Amino acid sequence: MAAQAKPARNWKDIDLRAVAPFAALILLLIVGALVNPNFIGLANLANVATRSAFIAIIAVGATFVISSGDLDLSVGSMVAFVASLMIIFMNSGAIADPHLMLVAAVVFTLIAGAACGLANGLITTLGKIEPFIATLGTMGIFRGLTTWLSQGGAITLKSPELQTIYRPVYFGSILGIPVPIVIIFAVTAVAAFILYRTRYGRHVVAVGSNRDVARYSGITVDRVRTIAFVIQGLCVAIAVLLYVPRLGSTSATTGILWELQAITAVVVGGTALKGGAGRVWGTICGAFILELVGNIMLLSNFISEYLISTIQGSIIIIAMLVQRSLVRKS
Amino acid sequence: MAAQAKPARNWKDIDLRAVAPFAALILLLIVGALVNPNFIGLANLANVATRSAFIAIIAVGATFVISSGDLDLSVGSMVAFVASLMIIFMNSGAIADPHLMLVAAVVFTLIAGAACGLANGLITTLGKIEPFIATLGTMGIFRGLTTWLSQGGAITLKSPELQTIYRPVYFGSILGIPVPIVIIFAVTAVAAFILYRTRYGRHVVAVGSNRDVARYSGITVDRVRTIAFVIQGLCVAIAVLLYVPRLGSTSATTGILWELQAITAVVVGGTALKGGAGRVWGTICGAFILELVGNIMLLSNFISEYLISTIQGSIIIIAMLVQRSLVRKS
Amino acid sequence: MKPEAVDGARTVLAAKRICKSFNGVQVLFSVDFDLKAGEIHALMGENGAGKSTLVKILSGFEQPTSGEILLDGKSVKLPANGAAEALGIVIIHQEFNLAEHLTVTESLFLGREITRFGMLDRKRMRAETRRALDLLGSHVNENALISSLSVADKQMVEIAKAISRDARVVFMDEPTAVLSREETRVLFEQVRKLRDAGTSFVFVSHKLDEVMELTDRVTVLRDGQWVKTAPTAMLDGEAIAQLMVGRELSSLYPGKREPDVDGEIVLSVRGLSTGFVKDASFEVRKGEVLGFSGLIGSGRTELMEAVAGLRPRVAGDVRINGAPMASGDALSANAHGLAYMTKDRKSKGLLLNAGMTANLTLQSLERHSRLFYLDPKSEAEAMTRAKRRFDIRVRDANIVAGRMSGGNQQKLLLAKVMETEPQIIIIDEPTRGIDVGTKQQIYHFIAALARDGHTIIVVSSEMPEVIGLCTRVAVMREGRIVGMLEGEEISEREIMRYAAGLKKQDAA
Amino acid sequence: QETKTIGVSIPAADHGWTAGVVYHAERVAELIRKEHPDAKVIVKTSPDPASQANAVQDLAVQGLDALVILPTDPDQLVNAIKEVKAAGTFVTIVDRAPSVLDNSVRDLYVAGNNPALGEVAGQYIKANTPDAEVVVIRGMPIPIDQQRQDGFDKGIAGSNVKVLDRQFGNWNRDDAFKVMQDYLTKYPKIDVVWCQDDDMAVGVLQAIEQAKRTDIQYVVAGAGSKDMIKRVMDGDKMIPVDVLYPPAMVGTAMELTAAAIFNQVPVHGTYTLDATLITKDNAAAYYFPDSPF
Ligand SMILES: Nc1ncnc2c1ncn2[C@@H]1O[C@H](COP(=O)(O)OP(=O)(O)OP(=O)(O)O)[C@@H](O)[C@H]1O
Ligand SMILES: Nc1ncnc2c1ncn2[C@@H]1O[C@H](COP(=O)(O)OP(=O)(O)OP(=O)(O)O)[C@@H](O)[C@H]1O
Ligand SMILES: [Mg+2]
Ligand SMILES: [Mg+2]
Repeated sequence: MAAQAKPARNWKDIDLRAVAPFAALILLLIVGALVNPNFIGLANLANVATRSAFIAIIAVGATFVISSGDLDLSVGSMVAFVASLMIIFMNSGAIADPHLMLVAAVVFTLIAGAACGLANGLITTLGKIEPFIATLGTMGIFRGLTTWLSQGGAITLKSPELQTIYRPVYFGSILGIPVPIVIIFAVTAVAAFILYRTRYGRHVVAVGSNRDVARYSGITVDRVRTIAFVIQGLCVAIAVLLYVPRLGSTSATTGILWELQAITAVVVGGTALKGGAGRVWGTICGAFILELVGNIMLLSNFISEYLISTIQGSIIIIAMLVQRSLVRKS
Repeated sequence: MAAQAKPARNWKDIDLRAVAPFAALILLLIVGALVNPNFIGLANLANVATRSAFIAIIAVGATFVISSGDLDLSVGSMVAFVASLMIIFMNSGAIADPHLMLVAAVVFTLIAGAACGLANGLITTLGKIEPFIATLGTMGIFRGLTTWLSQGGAITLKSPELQTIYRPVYFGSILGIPVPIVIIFAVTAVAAFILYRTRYGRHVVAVGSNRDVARYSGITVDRVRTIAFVIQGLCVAIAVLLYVPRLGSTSATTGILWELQAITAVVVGGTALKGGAGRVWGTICGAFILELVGNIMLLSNFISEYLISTIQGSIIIIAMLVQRSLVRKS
Repeated sequence: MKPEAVDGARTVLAAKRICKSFNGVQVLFSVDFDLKAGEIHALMGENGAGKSTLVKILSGFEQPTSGEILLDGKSVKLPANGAAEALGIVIIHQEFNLAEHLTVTESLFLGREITRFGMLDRKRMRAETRRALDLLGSHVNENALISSLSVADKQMVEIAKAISRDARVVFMDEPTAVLSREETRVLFEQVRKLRDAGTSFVFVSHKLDEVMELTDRVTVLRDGQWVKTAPTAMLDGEAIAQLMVGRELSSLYPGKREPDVDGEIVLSVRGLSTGFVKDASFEVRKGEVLGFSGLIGSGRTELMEAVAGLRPRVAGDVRINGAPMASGDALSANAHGLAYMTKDRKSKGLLLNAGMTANLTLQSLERHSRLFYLDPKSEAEAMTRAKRRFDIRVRDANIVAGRMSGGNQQKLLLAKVMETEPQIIIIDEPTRGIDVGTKQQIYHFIAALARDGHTIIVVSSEMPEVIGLCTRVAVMREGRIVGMLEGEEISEREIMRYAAGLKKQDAA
Repeated sequence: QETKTIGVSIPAADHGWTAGVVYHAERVAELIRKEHPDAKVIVKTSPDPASQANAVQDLAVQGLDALVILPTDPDQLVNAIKEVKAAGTFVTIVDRAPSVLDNSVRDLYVAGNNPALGEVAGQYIKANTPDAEVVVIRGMPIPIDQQRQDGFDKGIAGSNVKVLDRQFGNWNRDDAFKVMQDYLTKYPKIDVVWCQDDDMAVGVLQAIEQAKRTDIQYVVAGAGSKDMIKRVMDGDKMIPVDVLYPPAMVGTAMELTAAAIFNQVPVHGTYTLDATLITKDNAAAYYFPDSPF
């Protein structure tokens, strides 16, 4: 009967759209394997997954902001700023014991990230400024403050002791899995739980889908939006916690254009830029895809250095076309 | 009577929102005059207006794309690409007579720009890819092609004769007004006419505010969107026509981040990023504001060079707050 | 409830001297209103009379400019934005209040989700949604996205949402405008049940028969003023209509004119199938008014959209004056003189943020083009004409479409489609939310069009409308045309029998 | 002879100088391949430190015998380089040195001399126009830019040369044009412009020409692009000299590295290239008309 045919149809439809980014991912893996036999090696894939951590984690935060119908352009500069603050804090030597210092620095970083996110949220909601402009403004602010803190140079973690303790957070592994990969999945799992299984998550989607409806349903729209920005700030802070042990230093150029990459990961992952739907797992899939494209470029030795961005751009478009055709077939 | 009081008030309301960017502009002029007496000099203001030409003209095109509910991130790279093509064309020496050559090059450039825009439009509409991703892809493609054409270096206009003929297009003036300023106003006037006074303009706004309504009203949505991208491409070509005579060369770095500036100009000018409303005059006002902020920074003596982007970011946010409070008071 | 009982009952919610202005334009003038416990109170009035505004004020969605609201006899300031729900006051908005990206279950529980240990209890919410929908006899899947629902189904979700909350007062702003007789019957059953349990209802509707059937008392507004409150039993339809319009109404429907049986066939549809509609065939002649009837989701809208080229078809062909139309080609259908008026005025019909004129001329801009440019004067003239022709009443000429009263939006939409001067007009719910006075005008207008040789297809869930207006009626059921009635056959009983599947005919 | 792989990691061509680096890296890679038929030379470009760290990792995955790296930002790449070095790969760092530069990081260091680039320019200005009022256009806020500024200050130390202003021009012609326009508005009298980069000099010269200002005596740029060297050769008054900071140094480093791994030539330690002052007399020796830069 028709009444029964209906839900089934719907189910398939939803499924395919969620699956599409993963299909694109698999396609890329195949292309990569053809390009260079080293590609499909475990070491290489682990490398790629590990270094996608920064963008992936930031993009998870961006999924909240975008689902709620906003946009955050400041995340790249925020990484630079929060990382500078963290290193300066550790260099201050305020706490003698290095382990204690590290713990304090982690807490400090999370607070700093949340505060930056809160600032974005308040400027956007209280100030009633388009998020694009508001966060473009804070992007400049964070970037400038970083330049000023670093006096145009770099800020480098001084204590070799701290470096040694901290290093494994990026370079170590748990049960054979690199720590950053573990953290990506932990962050994504928590985010997916919040977005799909809690009241707040529902409200995020409702606010992004239709602000008036959300307001009429008794949801405090501005609070939901602000919290999304704070979540974004926390995700940036977590990315910083991984970034600092990797490069051990930051400068005014850290994180340039990461906001674009994060947004791209979110959109490639299937979340619409207009808000109203979030796909957290799709997002990290999107981040992997972006990193894989770069990796394939690097491993392929027959593409002119000059044409890299051309090929990269084409791959992104083709991957999206593949996704679309998959969804449309359903 | 109430019925009569209403229209008058409404007028004021609409007016104020349109006037707000201009208020912010005037505010900035006052701030600038306080910062440095040279600021308010005719020479300086003409400089600022002149060099805002590129962003202003590109942003006029972006107003169409954004009003129709899309987004074009590729304009910066497109400038570089189209400029490279133009210079290569002129260097080819295909036409001996320099005047004829220049005319041919202008036509060629306009066609090239329109073609790039068309490509963006078709990928977005036929491919049904989010414009953010589609144009991010072509952004990479154009940038890569430029790098490849220039082999990473610069492409320089060779013929000194052509340079001499062409130079006045940027550096000359008509009735004492620098040519670029004249062109900004001409382009904006044409754009305003198209957007406010033609069928196509109405369709753009309808498509941007609700695609379904547009479709049910017999509008071919995809065609309207594609044409908006083509208009954007033409505007980029016009910007290129001004850009090339300025330095007589382009490089792989030309136009980097101009897309962000163009979008910012559009949004500062009062057009919503969600589509459905376009304010062309506001857009060029936005472009002036952006350029002025940079100019004031440089002319002021008391800001550390490291903090410039911080102050710039803050000024943008403050200017928007001023605008908002103006509108809300109405 | 008997009139005597109403007199004795306690007053739950009352409005005293409520005034309301929007941007200095007054729309309510010192209105009094009171609602007793366990009554169903009808609120009647012409389009733009202020019914929705009053209802919104009494449920906290708008604040009155002056006046007082009494809840249980105590003066209160109702909290904004649906927070009045905590006081037991819920509302079914005239314009839907659903987020397109959410599912039915998510919408039903938005803002009051059930959680267990901080986690959403999705299973329970789904079950309760199912229960609420079943009570209303709705087939809507509780996991379906709102964006995939038809207007009528959205209306059902809105109703389920309101009724499932244990409310003391339920405001229903034209809940039945898009429901067919059958759905309305089930709804009324539920409403009566709840009323008997003590819930009070305010029922806004333009369907006089429903008001007579369901309600205990009637309050009539005219031009923002209170006119009368009286027990329903003491009034009849005529009297109410007269109170509303301020004049006597002649017969609602114009005389039917049998079309020329040899008239040319202007539209012919053969074996049309879409995803849901199967093998639909029919023909319409010049000057004919063909009706389409059926239950919610019987596929009328889908069929008409396919005919108009707004939806691709998987099989079959459509010919206008003999010329075949390509699938999904709305432009060429338009060019051949076919126009379709959607019933989903909010998301498919009008640009809610644009003014009236921009909406009116959107579909027919070429008529106002002078060389390259649009002539504002000619557009303004069109607007003046349309206002007169369709009796569009607004107090503020610069109002955006989204702020107009529901009925006036509908008139604007009709005017917009008619601006294209089509030869074949498919109207989906022509009088959705339109008051009796204007309804009459529209019916006469349709009849006049037919007399002038236009061809009209009326898709309607209001059975009297189909019966009073059409010379032939097609009945759809589960995506198929199951009957084609003519002349004497056209009666409520016959149509119902086909629609409910009790009778079937091999439609030509 | 077994196959040997040399990985070369350099910044992406984001302005003229880095474009030169890419050009020379490709050129020398071709030379090495010709000279050693079983050599595999892989050149990779990266736009920023984080992606360069990735590139280094990706090169390592392919099995490297030697790595030549011109870091975008040395301190941020130390960890990545150490990783490669720890695997026993021969590491050559070019141009930019991390703050810790010992055997755990590199075998060979071919140093461009950033402080000297500033110092030579400063000294020239000090010697020729001892009372000059100078405006400075900086590059981007990264350490090498800071080193050049410090070098410049050292060069002019003890003279009457006065720095009126320093602003960032992002090593970009368009930005330099704007900054110069504003300098010209701001300061009624400017004697000398130091813009430390040939790309930026293009914009600076246009701005001066447009304003028709005659007070500016000359512009000192740097790097050694063919256009600027041509001007020096031709005796252009505005560009009397140029400070050499050759992108070709990456080629030198690659050649030295190839020598080390193929011919076991013992090249270790630091090779510092000079920041030569190019004048009309020696310009011809540095003029390569075929280079893109
Ligand atoms: N938010 C608003 N801003 C301005 N005017 C408004 C607003 N809401 C309603 N109005 C105006 O108030 C008047 C009354 O509208 P209301 O929606 O209450 O009418 P109604 O009786 O419900 O009519 P209908 O039967 O057509 O639904 C109309 O003229 C309408 O344009
Ligand atoms: N029982 C059902 N099973 C599956 N799908 C159904 C069912 N009923 C309706 N539908 C869906 O509803 C749509 C048909 O609704 P349509 O709007 O065309 O009908 P309608 O007769 O105009 O009724 P409505 O008054 O609800 O608009 C189809 O898209 C179909 O998928
Ligand atoms: Mg109403
Ligand atoms: Mg329907």
